Amino acid sequence: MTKTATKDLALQVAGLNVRFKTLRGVVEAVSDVSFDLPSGSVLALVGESGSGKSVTAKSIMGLVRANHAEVSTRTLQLCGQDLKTMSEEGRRRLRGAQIAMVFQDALSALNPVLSIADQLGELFRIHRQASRREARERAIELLRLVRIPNAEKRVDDYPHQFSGGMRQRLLIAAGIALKPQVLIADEPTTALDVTVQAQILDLLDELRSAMGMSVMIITHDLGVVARIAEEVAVMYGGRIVERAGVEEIFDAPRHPYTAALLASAPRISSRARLTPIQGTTPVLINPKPGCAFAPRCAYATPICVNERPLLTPDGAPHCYACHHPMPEVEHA
Amino acid sequence: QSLLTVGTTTDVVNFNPLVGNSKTDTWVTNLMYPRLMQMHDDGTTSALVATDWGYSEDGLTAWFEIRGDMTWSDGTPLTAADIAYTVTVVKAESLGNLAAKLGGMEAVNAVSDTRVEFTLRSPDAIFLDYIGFWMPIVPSHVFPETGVKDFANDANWVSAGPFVMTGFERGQRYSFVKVENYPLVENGSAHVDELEYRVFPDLNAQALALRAGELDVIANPIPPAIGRTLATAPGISLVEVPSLGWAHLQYNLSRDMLDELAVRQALAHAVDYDAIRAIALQGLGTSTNSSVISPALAFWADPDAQEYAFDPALSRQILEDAGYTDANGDGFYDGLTFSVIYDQAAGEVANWVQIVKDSSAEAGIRIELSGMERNTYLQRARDRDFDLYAGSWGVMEAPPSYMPLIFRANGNINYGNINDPVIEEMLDRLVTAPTPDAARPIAHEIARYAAENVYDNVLYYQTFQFAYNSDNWEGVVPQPSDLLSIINPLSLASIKPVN
Amino acid sequence: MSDITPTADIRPAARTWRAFRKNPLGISSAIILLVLATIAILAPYLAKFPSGYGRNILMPPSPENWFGTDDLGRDIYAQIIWGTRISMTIGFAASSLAIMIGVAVGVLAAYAKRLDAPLSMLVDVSLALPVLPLMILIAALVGPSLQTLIVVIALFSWPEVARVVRSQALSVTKLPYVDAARTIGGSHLWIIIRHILPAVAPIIIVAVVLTASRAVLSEAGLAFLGLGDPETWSWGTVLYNAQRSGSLTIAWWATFFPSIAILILVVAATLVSIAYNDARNPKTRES
Amino acid sequence: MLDHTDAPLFEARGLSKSFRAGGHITGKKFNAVKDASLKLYRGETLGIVGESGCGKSTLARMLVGLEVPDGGDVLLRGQALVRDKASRRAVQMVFQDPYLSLNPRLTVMDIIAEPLDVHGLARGAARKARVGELLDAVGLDPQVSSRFPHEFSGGQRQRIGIARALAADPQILVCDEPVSALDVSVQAQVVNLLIDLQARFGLSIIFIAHDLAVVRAMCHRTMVMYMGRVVEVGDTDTVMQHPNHPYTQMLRRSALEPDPRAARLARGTTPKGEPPNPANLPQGCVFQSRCPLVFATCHQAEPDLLAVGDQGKAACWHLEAR
Amino acid sequence: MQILGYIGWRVGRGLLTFWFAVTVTFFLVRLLPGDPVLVVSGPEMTEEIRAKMLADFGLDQPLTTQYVAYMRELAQGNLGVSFLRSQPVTTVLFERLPWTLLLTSSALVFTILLGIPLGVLAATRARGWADRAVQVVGIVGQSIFVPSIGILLLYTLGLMAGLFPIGGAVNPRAVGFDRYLSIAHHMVLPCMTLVLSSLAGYVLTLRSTLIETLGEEYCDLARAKGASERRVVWKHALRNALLPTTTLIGLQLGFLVGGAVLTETIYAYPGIGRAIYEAVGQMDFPVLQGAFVLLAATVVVANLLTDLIYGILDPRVRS
Ligand SMILES: Nc1ncnc2c1ncn2[C@@H]1O[C@H](COP(=O)(O)OP(=O)(O)OP(=O)(O)O)[C@@H](O)[C@H]1O
Ligand SMILES: Nc1ncnc2c1ncn2[C@@H]1O[C@H](COP(=O)(O)OP(=O)(O)OP(=O)(O)O)[C@@H](O)[C@H]1O
Ligand SMILES: [Mg+2]
Ligand SMILES: [Mg+2]
Repeated sequence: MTKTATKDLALQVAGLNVRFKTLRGVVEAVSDVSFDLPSGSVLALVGESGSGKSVTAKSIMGLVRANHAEVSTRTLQLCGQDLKTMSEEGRRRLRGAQIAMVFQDALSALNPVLSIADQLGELFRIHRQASRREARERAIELLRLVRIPNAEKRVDDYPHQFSGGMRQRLLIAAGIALKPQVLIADEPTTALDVTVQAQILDLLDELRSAMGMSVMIITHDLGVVARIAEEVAVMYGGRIVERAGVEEIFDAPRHPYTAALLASAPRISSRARLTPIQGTTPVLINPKPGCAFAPRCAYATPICVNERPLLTPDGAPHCYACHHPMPEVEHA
Repeated sequence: QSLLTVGTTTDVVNFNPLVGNSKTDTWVTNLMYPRLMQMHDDGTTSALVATDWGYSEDGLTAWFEIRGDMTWSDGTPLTAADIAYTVTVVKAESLGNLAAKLGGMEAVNAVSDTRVEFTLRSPDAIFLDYIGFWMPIVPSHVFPETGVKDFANDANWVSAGPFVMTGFERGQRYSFVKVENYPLVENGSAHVDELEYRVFPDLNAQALALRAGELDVIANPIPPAIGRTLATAPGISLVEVPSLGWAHLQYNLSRDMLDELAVRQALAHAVDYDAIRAIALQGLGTSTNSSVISPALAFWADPDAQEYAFDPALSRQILEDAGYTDANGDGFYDGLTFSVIYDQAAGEVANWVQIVKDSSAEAGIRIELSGMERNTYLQRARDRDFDLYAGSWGVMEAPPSYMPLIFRANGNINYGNINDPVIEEMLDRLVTAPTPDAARPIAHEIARYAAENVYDNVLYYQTFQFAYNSDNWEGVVPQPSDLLSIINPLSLASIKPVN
Repeated sequence: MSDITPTADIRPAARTWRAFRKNPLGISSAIILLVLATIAILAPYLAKFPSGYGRNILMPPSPENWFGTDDLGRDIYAQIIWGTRISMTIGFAASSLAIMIGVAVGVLAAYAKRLDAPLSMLVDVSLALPVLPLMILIAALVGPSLQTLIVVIALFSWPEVARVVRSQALSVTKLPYVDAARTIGGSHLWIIIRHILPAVAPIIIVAVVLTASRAVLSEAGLAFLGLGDPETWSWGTVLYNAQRSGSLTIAWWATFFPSIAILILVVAATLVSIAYNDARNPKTRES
Repeated sequence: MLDHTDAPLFEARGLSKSFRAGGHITGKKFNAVKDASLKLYRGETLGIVGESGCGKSTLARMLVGLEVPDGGDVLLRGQALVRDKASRRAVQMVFQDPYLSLNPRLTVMDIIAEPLDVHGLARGAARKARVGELLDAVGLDPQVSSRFPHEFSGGQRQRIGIARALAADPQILVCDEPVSALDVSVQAQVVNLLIDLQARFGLSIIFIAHDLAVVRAMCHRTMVMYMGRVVEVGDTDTVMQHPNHPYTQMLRRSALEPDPRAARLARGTTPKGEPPNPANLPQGCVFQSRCPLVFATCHQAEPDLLAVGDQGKAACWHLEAR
Repeated sequence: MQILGYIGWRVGRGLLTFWFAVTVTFFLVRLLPGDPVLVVSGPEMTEEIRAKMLADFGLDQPLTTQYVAYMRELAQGNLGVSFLRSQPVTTVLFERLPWTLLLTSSALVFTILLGIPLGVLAATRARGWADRAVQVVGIVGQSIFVPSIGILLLYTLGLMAGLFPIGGAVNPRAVGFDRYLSIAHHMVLPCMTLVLSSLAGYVLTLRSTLIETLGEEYCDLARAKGASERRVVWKHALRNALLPTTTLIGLQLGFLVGGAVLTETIYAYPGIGRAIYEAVGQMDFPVLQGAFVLLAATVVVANLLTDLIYGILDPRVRS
């Protein structure tokens, strides 16, 4: 791969594995996850609870630090910089500046005892060596950017004085403060009401196009995926089972799991009986060799139980890991 | 400027010598309010402020002549009027034990600057000795006319002793400077310029302070165990003085079984007297021969008194003869269980009650230890709420004054609830005996009678050990009892730095 | 429809135990506590009751007297062995009593909203009282005995228990499963016994251990001030004897062994409860 | 469509509940629920939707007797519901959090049998048999009854919770967001189960959710709440497709469908503004601060619920004006 | 307004606490057996003297009357007169209270100064050997019987090494600056003992809350912002973790202020704990009662201060 080729990729992940040694056994939280995030695009990582989305995001950020955790990757590059070989200090310098993260639960992600000026200004103080005063000024600008009214006054407030939606804006403000190339948003709207969710998604959209950053958004809400994503990666049992452009995923899912997930989602526009996926999500402790979805899959055959399907076709824009992919449909 | 530091375990409770009663109080006030007489190792008294004293023929008038050269530290002369004043207020306000002794006094008169006379209701052979030793003389021009009881006396002290107090910090120290005129010592005044009592609640720490040179003298008697190390510590000397009181085990005669002579005898023979003196006291105790007159009182002592034998077998014999049995075979006679109260903090007593417990067990008598905090213990004693009482008396110097208190049915410290007409009759004779010589045989008679009836079990009189830094100081003048010891006014006035 | 693959999850209690086992400090402390308890139970077989006096006073440790002798020539080893019994009895009796009061108050405060404010206030106020001086006062005036000590120590230890029990019970009463029991129609007693008490049980275990060890220290303190029961041999009594006789600075063995005994018990109890708490809390458990 | 001419089975009239802000005694009082009324007919499902904090749970808790209303009545078959054991049984609740609503220290058997034990309904073998039946009814193998809750997934736990509620033999099931903590795939399982159980046992269900799509799939009628007030109630299809209240319209517009083309249309059309502080409401309509149609009257008084269409009602001054 | 409400509520609570403590101790002191006048005059005292003394101090009145009278006096800042000393109780106690406050507050300050870095060390190296060492040392310090450690320190550092005075609070002959030096010199050992015995409580609480706090999402966010671990610990986690520790300090004050009896005994320190112990022996009710009043007041005030600090640390309390 040439240097120029990697330049266009904001983030390049290949062969990411994360394991946790716990009392119950080894949790294989993330296995062999690979994806590329082209500059300026939005990738959605979808999957049910426990499928490894957050762990993927945190390990890219370098935040999986527990001593019982084991992280390994084949490739991990941020705008051409190899994070794998980089020192911890070097990665620290990148965090917040070139790659930033927005957390799901704004209330617990904001430090209750520090003022907003402190928490936002901190970014400038760490990465830009700004003075206390300057940092505060920049914090005010950020508040304006994420449309918090009365920014000069509110900058000195504490998290508990803001509503849920505003807190999420504050997190986004922290994420975009230094105009990072990559923004990872882990379920940024799950805790919010639909009306506020829509506002936040609009804000993200707007900021992204204004700053030209690449966004990796994590969610399990298919509506959010439909609304914001350009690329979609579907995770199941710690692995990516299907990856494609947003339209292909919704119109022509190839993996039975993706299809079943779409089918099970209720829609306001119809009151038809829902079609659930039977069974339960897989346990990630000492997983069995076959396809993790096999026990719940309507199309499963013995090969699915014995042999894990690989993500194919390799490198294609639409790939999936299934022995019996859904038929390709022509869409109108 | 020489400074002498004296360690004590407790604070001064009251600076008013007519009210205060703790040891530290006395140690402190002794240095400022002199007494008419001093006391010797054998319990006899001799002149101090008083030069001469005596009774009239009929015994109804008693008098003191005092020295004329004493002055209070503010320059006012110390006169007979001060003595008369002191006696008057003590009587008028019923101050402490002294007031009890003044019950038989009708009037007091300072007939001249150096002579004071008392009118008594009936003859009292030891009136003068008692007043002479026990009464501190206070300055009549400083102490109030009335309400002496409430007089705190906590500032602007005026002293006629070797020292006068200059200030204090509670919990820490009491400071004195020497008084220029103290004619009772050769020098005419104390050798040291300043004196300081320092409060060390824990004796162990106090001993460390003495060894570290932070203290020069320890006022409290040294427990035998500490004495053993201090004896070998360089630069520290131990001084021994006899106690003028005794330690005893009192039986409450109003309790079941203890009203039986046999039981009391059995108890008396079940005490390992030798062990107590050898182990609990480390040899620093002397037998009183089971007499309420301590052999330390040379004049009063009864040479024929005999100690009860420690003989558990004899005890068992006596009990079995009296019909006691051990039905359940646990080695103890049925029902013979007594609890003994004592002050937990009283070092030696708390030690020997354990020995008593163990030796009594050999005689088949179960003794339960009921050690308690001092005040509760005093309260229980006062209410006669105990089977056995273990304790010791401070200074018991003249039988005619203490025997009625311990043996009369209404005696204040008759803890044994003794109520015996025979002894009452003997006591009547004792207190009206015109002279000490006449009183002595009666006292012997009483002591023997009490011993026969086991009204009280007197165990020993103690030899106190006191420690001071002999590398730096010399010239201590020990006096008997822990009240006087080596920190009596004469001693502290005589002590001087080693050159 | 029902394919129940049991998840590999294990029961919370078993998980706690597994985590606890991995903590060397915790496990060795637990063993020490067990050993001490065994000593307390087997005291009569380990040493003769320390009575009688001997002429060999204040002898340093020797083959005859492993821990030396005291100022009355009694064997200190025997005193420590029997002291284990009394000290642990006082510890556990006082802590049991304190736990009973504390749990009752704590659970009631957490469960009955209306009682919460007054009861919490009572707890806070009791915590603010100068405990040791009050203990001294009562022990001195009532007269020292085993029972007095137990009651006095318990009387001033329950608020701490009530406080931790309340905060734990409070979080439990807010849980939906308690609401569920209420919608079902469960009585207050039913809910407390079936749901709340079991949930605070782990806290109670920790509290028993901690309160007991503090009770042992309190007993030693009171005994040292002359307020111990003279009829029995607690570690505090041994120390008090050393203090009173003046052997504190002279015969190191008279002080050292009881101090070490107290130290071992309290340290072990504290470490066990810390290890247990760490093991129970998923955030500190580290896996 | 169900017949609503009968008397309602279960009814709430003018329920109100206020709390102190922050739960602290110095906090300012505010109405978590104000003057909320609802009717529930036999065999019907009534959905309650609204944003977080609008008082859905508080209302539900008053309906099952977990919270004592400040005012208003709860009636079962026209009779005021007394707070005793027996009448409690008729109204049961399913909770939101499948992890916290089951006591981790009890076996599935003991959890499900709790209503039986409390009311003394069955003992010994009968108890066991009944629990087996219930497990079967919620689609779990009766064999699992000796296990503990932590051995189950979220969806399975929710089934256990439902079985427990059913054990009391209720006529009414109040479900407070029973599926919001579950994954989509499992959500559908539980929704279907509830629909089936309703048919099988003739249950009436109050179903609380904040996801309009789930309500659509589940409920016959829908009630919309805002700031503790009922702002609209009506037939689900009408409420979803032709909302009358501007707030319902706003909710509908903000909801995202799993359809890229439709969802993208919504971009940039989001209404501005956030819910006001409930402890500090302005005079007048509670929705005035966010309402696109606000006019003078809205600042003066709160609108009443007015009938619109056959079954529907909404509280908006615009409807009044119409 | 909210903040005023909060303060008012805390002050009211403090007053209530104070009243409760005073009442409890009033009745405790008087309902227990024991004869107060006994000590004043000794066991030989006669019945009349006894009755007279009881009357003098109003002890012959019914308890409720005594209580009402006491509360009335208390409201005017009058704590009565000592039985034994013919001195106002305030005089007697104010000789002692400053020393106690000095000793305990210094101990507290050192405990905190030492406790914070040690707690941080233990938490950041959780389960490492540094953590275990801190735990063990802290717990051992807390579990040692105070007189034992006291005598040990006195023997080694005081007598053998001669570094510190054996007892007392100050050398009276030191004046000016030397006096402060002397006070500090005398305070080293008792202070060390108190610090040792209370350190573990703070360190362990801080350790466990800090471990929890470091796992909080806002600490992860701080790391995601590129903050160094040091910054995460000291700026983000510590303040939050200090909150429970602050509560603990408030709770332990009563214990600390009144609990120094043993330390004061061994080091001959003229504190109020020792004064209480002596007053018990002397049955000096007014002094005892007064000491409890002062201790309760100290604790209440200290708790208000803790609340204030809590308010500074936690903005959620402020609004
Ligand atoms: N620190 C950890 N220790 C042990 N296991 C962990 C840890 N963090 C995550 N896991 C496990 O890793 C798996 C993946 O978790 P992850 O948080 O990535 O899921 P997710 O897809 O983000 O789910 P959700 O939608 O609920 O956020 C889960 O089974 C989880 O239990
Ligand atoms: N016990 C309580 N004390 C104080 N305030 C409360 C209490 N219970 C609820 N509230 C408040 O009342 C309001 C309504 O709460 P409720 O739980 O009914 O809302 P909800 O609609 O169920 O929200 P969600 O969708 O988040 O569950 C909220 O502002 C909430 O903070
Ligand atoms: Mg996640
Ligand atoms: Mg709710």
